[in-house]
Amino acid sequence: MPEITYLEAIRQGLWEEMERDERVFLLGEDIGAYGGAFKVTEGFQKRFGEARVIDTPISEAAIVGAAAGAAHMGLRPVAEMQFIDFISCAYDMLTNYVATARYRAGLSTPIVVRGPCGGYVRGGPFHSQNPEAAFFHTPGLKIVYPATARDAKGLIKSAVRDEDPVLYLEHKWLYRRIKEELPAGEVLTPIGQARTAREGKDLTIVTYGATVWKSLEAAEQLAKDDGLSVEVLDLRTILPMDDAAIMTSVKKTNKVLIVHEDTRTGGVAGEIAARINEQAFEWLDGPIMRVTAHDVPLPYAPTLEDFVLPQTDDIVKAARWLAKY
Amino acid sequence: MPEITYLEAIRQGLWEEMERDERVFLLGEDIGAYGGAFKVTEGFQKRFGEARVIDTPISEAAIVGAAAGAAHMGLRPVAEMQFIDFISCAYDMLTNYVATARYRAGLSTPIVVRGPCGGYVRGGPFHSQNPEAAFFHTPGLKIVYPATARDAKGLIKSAVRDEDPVLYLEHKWLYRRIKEELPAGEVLTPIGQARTAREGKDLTIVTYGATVWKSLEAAEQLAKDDGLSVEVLDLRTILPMDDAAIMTSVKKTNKVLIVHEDTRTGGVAGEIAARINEQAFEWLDGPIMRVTAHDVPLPYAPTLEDFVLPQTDDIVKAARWLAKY
Amino acid sequence: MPRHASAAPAAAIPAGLGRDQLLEMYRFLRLTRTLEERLVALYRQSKVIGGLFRSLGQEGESVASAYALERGKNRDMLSPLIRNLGSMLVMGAPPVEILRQYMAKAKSPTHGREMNVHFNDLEAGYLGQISHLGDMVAVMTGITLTFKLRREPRVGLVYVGDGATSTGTFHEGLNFAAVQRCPLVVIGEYNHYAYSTPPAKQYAVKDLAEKAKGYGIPAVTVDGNDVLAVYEATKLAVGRARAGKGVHFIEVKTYRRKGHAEHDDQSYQPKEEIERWATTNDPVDRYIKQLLDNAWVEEQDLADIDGDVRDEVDQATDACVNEPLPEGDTALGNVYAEPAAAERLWYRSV
Amino acid sequence: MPRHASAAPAAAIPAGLGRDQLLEMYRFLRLTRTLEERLVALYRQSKVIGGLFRSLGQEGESVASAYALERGKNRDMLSPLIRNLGSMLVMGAPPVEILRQYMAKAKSPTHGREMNVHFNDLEAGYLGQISHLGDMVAVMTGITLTFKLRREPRVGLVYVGDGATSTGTFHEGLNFAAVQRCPLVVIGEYNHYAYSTPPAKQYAVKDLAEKAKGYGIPAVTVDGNDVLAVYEATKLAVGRARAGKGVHFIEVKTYRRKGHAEHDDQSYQPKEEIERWATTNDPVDRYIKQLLDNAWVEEQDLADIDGDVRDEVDQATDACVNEPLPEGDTALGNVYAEPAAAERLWYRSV
Ligand SMILES: Cc1ncc(C[n+]2csc(CCOP(=O)(O)OP(=O)(O)O)c2C)c(N)n1
Ligand SMILES: Cc1ncc(C[n+]2csc(CCOP(=O)(O)OP(=O)(O)O)c2C)c(N)n1
Ligand SMILES: [Mg+2]
Ligand SMILES: [Mg+2]
Repeated sequence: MPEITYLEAIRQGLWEEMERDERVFLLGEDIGAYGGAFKVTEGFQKRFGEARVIDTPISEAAIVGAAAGAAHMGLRPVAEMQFIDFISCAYDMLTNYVATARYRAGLSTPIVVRGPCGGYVRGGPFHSQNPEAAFFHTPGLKIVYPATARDAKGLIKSAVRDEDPVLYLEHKWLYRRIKEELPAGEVLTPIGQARTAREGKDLTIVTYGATVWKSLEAAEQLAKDDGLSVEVLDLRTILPMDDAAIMTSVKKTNKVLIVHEDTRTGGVAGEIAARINEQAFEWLDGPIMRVTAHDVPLPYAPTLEDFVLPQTDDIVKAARWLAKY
Repeated sequence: MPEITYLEAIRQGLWEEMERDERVFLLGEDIGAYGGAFKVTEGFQKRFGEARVIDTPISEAAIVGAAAGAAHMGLRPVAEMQFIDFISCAYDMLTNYVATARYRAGLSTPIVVRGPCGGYVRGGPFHSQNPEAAFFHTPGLKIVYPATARDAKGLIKSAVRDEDPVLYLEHKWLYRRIKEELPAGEVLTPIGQARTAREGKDLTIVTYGATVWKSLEAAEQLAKDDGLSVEVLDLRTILPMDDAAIMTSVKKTNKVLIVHEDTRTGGVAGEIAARINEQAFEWLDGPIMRVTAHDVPLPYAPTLEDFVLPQTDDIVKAARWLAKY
Repeated sequence: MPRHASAAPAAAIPAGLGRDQLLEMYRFLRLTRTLEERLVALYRQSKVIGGLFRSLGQEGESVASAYALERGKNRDMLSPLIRNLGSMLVMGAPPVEILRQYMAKAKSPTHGREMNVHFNDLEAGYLGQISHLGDMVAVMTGITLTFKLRREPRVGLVYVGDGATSTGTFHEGLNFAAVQRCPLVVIGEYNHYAYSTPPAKQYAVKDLAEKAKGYGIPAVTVDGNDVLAVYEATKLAVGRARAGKGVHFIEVKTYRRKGHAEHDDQSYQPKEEIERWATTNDPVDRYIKQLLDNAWVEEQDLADIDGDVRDEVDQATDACVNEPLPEGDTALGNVYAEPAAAERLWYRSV
Repeated sequence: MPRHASAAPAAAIPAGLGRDQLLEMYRFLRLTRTLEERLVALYRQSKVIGGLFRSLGQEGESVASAYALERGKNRDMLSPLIRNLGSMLVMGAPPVEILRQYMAKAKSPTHGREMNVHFNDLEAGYLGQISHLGDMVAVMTGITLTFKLRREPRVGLVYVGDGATSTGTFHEGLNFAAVQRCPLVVIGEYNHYAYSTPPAKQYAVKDLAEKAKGYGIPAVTVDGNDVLAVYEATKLAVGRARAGKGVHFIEVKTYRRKGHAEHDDQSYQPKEEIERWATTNDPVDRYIKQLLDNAWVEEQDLADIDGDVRDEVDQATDACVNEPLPEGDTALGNVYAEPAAAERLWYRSV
């Protein structure tokens, strides 16, 4: 098997699911003949036809609402947000209609809403967002955020097969930056299970998405320069969260640093800190600390973006401080 | 001065600000001749005219967007969401346009968006929501949530005078349930300052909104039955948060229980727990624990709603457990 | 079912309807009104937990539009609003389930989780709304898009109030459906109010039908209190939609004689206005007169139905009024397909 | 400024325009195109940080519509989209600021926080968009509502693309403005594409003007590449809006000759189509021909302006191209009126 990119892995996963299950169809802006703003669905319309790869008007609420209706009828819609930043326009539809459907009315709504997320790409405030915190608070939704090509493929396939609505967050900084050789045959990543990206015993870094890579870089550097053994836990699924994996690691290392690219206040790290407190307080040899973006909209200039977002060096400094604690 | 209700306090505050400053105007659904679904603005249109009390179409995004435009031009719009649940339809406008306006473009956008929040009233999943967690993650917004009649008045007046956009959350369960005699003259509650609702030394309860009253009930009961001295901190402002007040109390009591009516995962309590960890870890004699709603949409039947929402007895049990820790 | 059904002078009846159908529609009109009156009684006894929303004066368009659909297992599908009780009854929603929903009974279709007509039976063909207005238009777009993609000869129908046409989701959903030529019929209910707001403060056009022009779909305006006119217009639109002619919009002019909900004092509705509609333009009265003047049915037929309906509503009430509310901890299940239940919070077991 | 301005045969010129104004409009057209060509050069040198969005072929409608407004301190106000560079220049946005924005310079109006034309000068009369399409319609509704409430004789103008008319915020904003009879003019830009999506997949009407019917506002469709036609139509609408006649909609038919952004290969745009518009329907070429054929101006006038514009763009480029990017920690200020700065995270100082 040749190495494939994170983006190609998403394509493969979607393609295989559409080959496997004719109920699967795609809808979104410019995904058809054009193949999507990032070409994730390039060639899909030629292969699967206009009925299964639908170009929509610029109407995110209708895209998600229509996907929900189709899902009620037994189809398996995968909706693309051209940039995940525009999912905010479907916020009502997702949180009030889709997420509650099973609970309030016994409706099953197996939809996937996917789109390019994240910064480090000079996209400015409206093409760089990480939306997980806005939806993390919504019972009924699932949220996955792959960091590797393997999980990009494994999670899109699991998301399509899931009985519940799944937000599939793909990081555009990773699209073509990382490559990986995938095993032959079916690649499925179970939703709800974290992955130990690096074993360690002195300190645990809990993270997901692009910062998995920055955390691994930091861990490597800390091993070389400080002889520190850092464990890196890649959550992969943000909702529901794999508490067991987090607690197991925390109870082993007794110190935890939570790293995410998203802004700090109200970010997912807060919830993780609360859960560790509740479930592993006695094992803590130091405060649970966070490395996150600063609490501002993400600015456009490289100098500003680099300052606002968490960098490898920030993780190194924070981990070093915590290790000494 | 006679006692006035929480609802009357909001009315008074709005009325006084409209008398004081002709730039202040109201817009929303059915707020004019009808006076609003809960009659908060009853009589306002008669007094201030149709130009300053504007009935709008059912268009939450346009209500907020128009308020923003008017605010850019120097007016002081106060927008009502008929029920706060419908603010979800203005999520994009609030988080992307309004909240970022000053940061990205130097625009000042002094708007107030207010509306009836919260449960305990048999409103079902779409007339009972607490929206703070959805906006808490948005730098540029302020969020206030009064628990007393005095703060209801003091915060609406401060919100109207604030230079930044403020979400003013009013709890419909408190509208007519609580009464208070307000001091003569100007009542202003500074945004960003918590209030010690009850002094104590054994344990701190950090809370806001309706659960302030349930926490006070619990504290009373714990004092009687267990001889426990519980401090109750009413945040009043959720964003920006009064870290100093929280840490001062935690450093005094060394144990903290965070209580909110909102669902658990991704709720505001997580952020508070993380901040205490970062700023007062050494002072903690026990884990930071949470009493919240269960992670489900809020159901309609009284038996179900009572089960899902945090009750006084839950707070008593949790505090007792923590005190023993 | 009415007696001596065979004896009707079918020829004289318009819209290809037979006497039995005329009586069946009457039955649904009467059932809607009687059931709502029962709900009022239960509301006054505080047995209804939340608000009560009446369709008094609008039963005609609800019943007649739904009656134009093909009913039965996996046939046509509609999405009703709070004032479309009649439409749901036509699609087969059992009165006892409506009563259970309002009273939040454990046995209600949503097990006490949701209120009033907020429930569904996809096979029977109705999908209850959520409160957020406009959303159902987009959802029904997806449902009818599915009919189209599967080449099923099925049609969807969605109701939208004059006020709800101002929502962004109405616009996005209808536009997408129009582009996709989905087999969807939209019933725009012009009932003169959105809560307290009159049309003039809601939009700058006179008729809702004018809004259809911006979506490139055909539209008609009909007298919403003329049962047969609504039936005929809907039947035509449904037939066209089924034939692949895309989205159709029907505006029904009617009047909301009660307040937005029972608690609403209607201070903003002129007494005379309400009075005039009640005395001169009640859809049920007009329908009865039409049935009798044309000798399509006899007084006795209607009296029999009235009696049957009273009995049915009595029995439905007796069957559920004393049922228990759900057990508190049943609030935890079914957030996801699995795990079966959300976790019970720790302090509930200390 | 052009020479011998007095010598113009003003009588022959339509729309009450004088020779100076004709030349001033020409100047803005040339400036728009020259400035964009400069941006392309800078983009190829990787000096432009993000994407580059061209308005090639659409400069006519941008410049002419904006030119119909009253300019000056606190007069009329418009909200431009990424392809309305010309409109911003007309309202007085300095070319050097545009260059700084694209290059994210510290001295740019947003200090490097936002990109391209996403900035504003409320006194000069332009309010830059945010990316989320449709939102600015609602915001401009609020701005023009303010003009109305204050009884100021000011008008607002907002641009919306054919694709953006599908958004819920466009619908909600426009409907609210229509109900309030705000002094707002909406320019619907029919440029044949929304990114790669053609109108037929965006809506089921032929002309954008048909969408106006659903809002009860007057609408016209004009040749967007006919500078004077756009000017005349906008002038008329602006005058009516100023006179209290409410919202007006103008559809301009034009064509986006470049891709959605520089990176877009335009594979979905037929070569011949682009070619045809370029050779037979370029707004600048057509305007020049009209000016010369009618002898309203002389070739030399235009050549002089071309030269002036080249110099202006050169000077603007030289003035800012080597300016520094902002200091990283300037990212922290101005989230709120106060405190002045968001806190710098702890590990940045350990
Ligand atoms: C998005 C949204 N905003 C506000 C409301 C509150 N609300 C409930 S019903 C109603 C009036 C609806 O009027 P209309 O659409 O004409 O329907 P009708 O009640 O007349 O049948 C309003 C404003 C809502 N349900 N959804
Ligand atoms: C709400 C929203 N959804 C999606 C996008 C992504 N997007 C940016 S420009 C564009 C196409 C816009 O087309 P149109 O409105 O016709 O303007 P044009 O580019 O033709 O000038 C899209 C889909 C967006 N900016 N906002
Ligand atoms: Mg209505
Ligand atoms: Mg376009």
